[in-house]
Amino acid sequence: MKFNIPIGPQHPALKEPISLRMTVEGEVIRDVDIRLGYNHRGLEKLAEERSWIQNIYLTERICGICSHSHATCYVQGVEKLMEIEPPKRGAYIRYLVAELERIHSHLLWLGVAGHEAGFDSFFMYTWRDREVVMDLLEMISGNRVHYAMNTIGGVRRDLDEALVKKILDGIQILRTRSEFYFKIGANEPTFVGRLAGVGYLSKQQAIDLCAVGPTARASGITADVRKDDPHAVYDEVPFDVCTADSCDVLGRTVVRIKELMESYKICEFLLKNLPAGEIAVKAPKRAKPNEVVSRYEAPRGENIHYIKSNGTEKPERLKVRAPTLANYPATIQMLKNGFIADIPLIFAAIDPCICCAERTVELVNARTGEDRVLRFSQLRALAAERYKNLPMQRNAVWPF
Amino acid sequence: MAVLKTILYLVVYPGLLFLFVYSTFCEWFDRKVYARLQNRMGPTHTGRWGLLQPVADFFKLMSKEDVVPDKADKTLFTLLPIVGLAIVLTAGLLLPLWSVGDAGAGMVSFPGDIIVLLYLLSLPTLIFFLAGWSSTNAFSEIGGTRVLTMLFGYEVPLFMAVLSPAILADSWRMAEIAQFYRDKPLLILPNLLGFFIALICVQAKLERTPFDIPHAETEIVGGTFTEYSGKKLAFFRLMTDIELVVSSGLVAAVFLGGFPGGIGLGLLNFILKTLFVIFFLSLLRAMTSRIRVDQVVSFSWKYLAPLAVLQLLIVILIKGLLL
Amino acid sequence: MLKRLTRWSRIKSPWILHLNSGACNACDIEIVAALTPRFDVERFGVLLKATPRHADVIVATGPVTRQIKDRIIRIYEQTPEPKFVVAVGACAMSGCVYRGAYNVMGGLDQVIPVTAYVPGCPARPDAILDGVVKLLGTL
Amino acid sequence: MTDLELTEKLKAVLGEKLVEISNPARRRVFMTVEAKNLAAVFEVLRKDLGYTYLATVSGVDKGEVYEIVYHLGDAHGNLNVRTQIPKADPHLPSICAVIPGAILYERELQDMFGIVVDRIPDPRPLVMPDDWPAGNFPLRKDWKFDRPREIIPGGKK
Repeated sequence: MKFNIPIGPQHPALKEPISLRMTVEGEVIRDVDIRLGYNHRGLEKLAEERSWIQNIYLTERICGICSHSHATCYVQGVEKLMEIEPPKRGAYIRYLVAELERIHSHLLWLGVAGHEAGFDSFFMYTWRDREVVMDLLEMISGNRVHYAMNTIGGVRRDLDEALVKKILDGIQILRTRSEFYFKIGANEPTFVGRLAGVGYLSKQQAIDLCAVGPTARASGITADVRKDDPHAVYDEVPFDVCTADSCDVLGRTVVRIKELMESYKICEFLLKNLPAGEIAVKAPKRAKPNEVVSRYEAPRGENIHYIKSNGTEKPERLKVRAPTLANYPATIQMLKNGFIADIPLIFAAIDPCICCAERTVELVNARTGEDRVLRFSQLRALAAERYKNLPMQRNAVWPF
Repeated sequence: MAVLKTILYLVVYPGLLFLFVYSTFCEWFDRKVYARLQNRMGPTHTGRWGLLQPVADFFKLMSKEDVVPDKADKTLFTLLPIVGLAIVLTAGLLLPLWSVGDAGAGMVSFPGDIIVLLYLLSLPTLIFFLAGWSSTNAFSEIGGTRVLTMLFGYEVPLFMAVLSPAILADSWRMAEIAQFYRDKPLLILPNLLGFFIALICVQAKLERTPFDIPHAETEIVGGTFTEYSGKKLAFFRLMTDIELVVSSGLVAAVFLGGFPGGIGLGLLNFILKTLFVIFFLSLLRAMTSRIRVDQVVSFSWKYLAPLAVLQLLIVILIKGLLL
Repeated sequence: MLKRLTRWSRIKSPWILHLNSGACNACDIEIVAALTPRFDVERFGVLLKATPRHADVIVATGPVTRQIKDRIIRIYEQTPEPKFVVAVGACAMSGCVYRGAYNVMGGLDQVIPVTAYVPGCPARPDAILDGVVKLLGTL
Repeated sequence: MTDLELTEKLKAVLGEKLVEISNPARRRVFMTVEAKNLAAVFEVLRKDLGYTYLATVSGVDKGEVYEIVYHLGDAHGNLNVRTQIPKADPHLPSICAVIPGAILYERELQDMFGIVVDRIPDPRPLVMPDDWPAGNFPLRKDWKFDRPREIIPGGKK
């Protein structure tokens, strides 16, 4: 028996509107059709009507979870266009906030993964910890989510000694707590059993479908813009690119946990080596006609902004590519032949940020559709195919 | 007089009213324990310590608009909550709670009542399935099929686990089983394995995490109850709560020595023992994550069923060698 | 008496449905954050429900995109009476930075009737909680 | 590999298909090719230079022409392939055969600029909302949006 189930646009597993249309046979998904556009707001057109400064606040509101990433990516590009360089202290504070945001985003993701797997206690614990980093961000910037720290030529708020100490303390608390809680998570067999072997994406598929971020890194691809194309401070900071080879949701979890630890390290390095001086330089109002490609490793993967100026106060074109969009073809691949029960997990595993992806795009994809009458031999072939696609390998190890 | 007494039994204690009050209390207890285990406060501001929260939920749902979807089978859709409620209330009457004539024997007590109770507890599963199926909503239908799939998993281990103490006690009557274990409390120990198997199976029967697959909200929205609203949902919630009380009462009666002591002490015994069982169920709910429906079936046939057989073997050996 | 019971139960047990109408995620995570240990809305009997059929209060965010407009109306109609809508965040109130973009309607009240507005970009979890409680106070 | 080496290598590999190449900033190489050569160029880039990761495709309305920029990324930095198609006859060859992940961005181009992508594997129209009027392409510079009047709930005070 085959029937269609719609997931979304309003669905408890998705905090944001997107529509997934699944063709299922029993509990097995045979076909996936993604329909976006529910969150499309037309931001790129809007950006052409705003000034350079106004656009910082616009790009910040592309997404609430990675708001600093988009703003930073944009500001990096505009600084190159205007040929100014932020002062060292300003850059350090900017990327400190960026790393804190990565911590908040990854903790959020872990909680969501727990929730999608029906492990609400894990969700509650990680989100309780997340409040620590939210407090730190609030102390630095004055707001919990849209920090508005960036300005063209630096940042808008300085840190003092007391705050630096508080942040270091906070990171220490976070580190011990995350280690403790992740140990709990690793020892819960139902949880690990739910994650291992789910949502398989082989390395070759990940390359072909241009996957980015932790999704690609969990398939064994060492791609991290912070290392490949180090912007501003990242060539001074020691850190490792985290990868896993298991190609499944467990691998993606492991990658994110390792990245959390790396982020704690980066934050500590940035705070301990915080140079003295100004935090911002004055920026001109206009930019010469030019074009620039700005890349930034957001928590979900590579953010890329293409900015073109035409000598006026407004950009000629601002093109935003958010990481989630790049991961959609991979998601469709992962969902096929999975179980209904795994839809939320697989979908959550790319850490979908639909609002990012949809500032301008929609897509409809993957359709075979035709009904088939199956004979027993075909059924066996199908089963074999399914097991080929879904190897239950569990060689991803928890980092503790 | 006898008629009046029967009506009293049916409506007040241990019938409708008592089960309503006690099941709402149990829901509160469950929610509170769950919340405290998650570092939260749980219901706090409704009544003292939030005790009245489930009652408020019930009355709110009763006062809400009742929507019946156009495509649904209207008669079935409307009847199911009432029938389900009636079934679990009947099951509640079978518990060996206080009654005047035969102390500790229950309102209705006869040899074989444990079997009847087990079957009455199987019926809600069918009600859930029909509820999902008659809604004609894709999510409800998947929820309904999941209900049935799970039934194949946990039902047999549950029966075997619950019946092995009965075999040891050599009786099919709950009051007598309880009496037997009260007389020989040491014999509770060999049944420990069965107790935990029964706990897990009851958790699955009640569709709570890790077995909340039929209404896994992140996967299939509200599952079987997606289309239910207002009064019908209120009845279903009450039904689940009473089912929780009755099945924990069953486990307590069979494994923990029943509820002796007449009206006062017997009630206290009942409350303490059921809360003990419910605490375990809440613990299980807080500590695990939802598993897949195929994992449920393979888990119960790979682990639960063999262990239940082992339990049966232990019981038979003890019975043959020691008694 | 019955009326008072009903009123009391409605105030004490508001079940919410979270609805995203094209928001930037910030308000949404703040709504979810309100469920977590620090804020814990379950203290007030608030439960996050999955389907509109079970909900009393629709907590909606976002400037309402053209594509989701019809779905929002449908979800609003699916919710049984009595129902209330809380618009969370500047977007749901007026469109925020997206006001004037070609694909947004500019506020939730353009589409469905709204009972309470919670300002902020994003609204803090405590503000959202306050909004829901204040709304119930008007019953 | 430095930017200079990359530039030289590209010149050598692509030969006369390469119209122009520049290196405005560190790790950023911009090159221009003709639209008809696109598929062949990407074939070469993928096979000989190992560019598998297409970050995105940007379109720019430059008055007479549409400028399409393909942003490729790898460990050395960022290679941008630029091409131009006339606005009067906006046809663009698809590169999905070479890089399957390009499908999204090509559909985005169809959607936002009204560019016709030839031989695209999934040509379903990409009108944004379901009720979007046909023939409106928001990112064209000459497209203006007329905001409808807003309803003020409860009337104007």
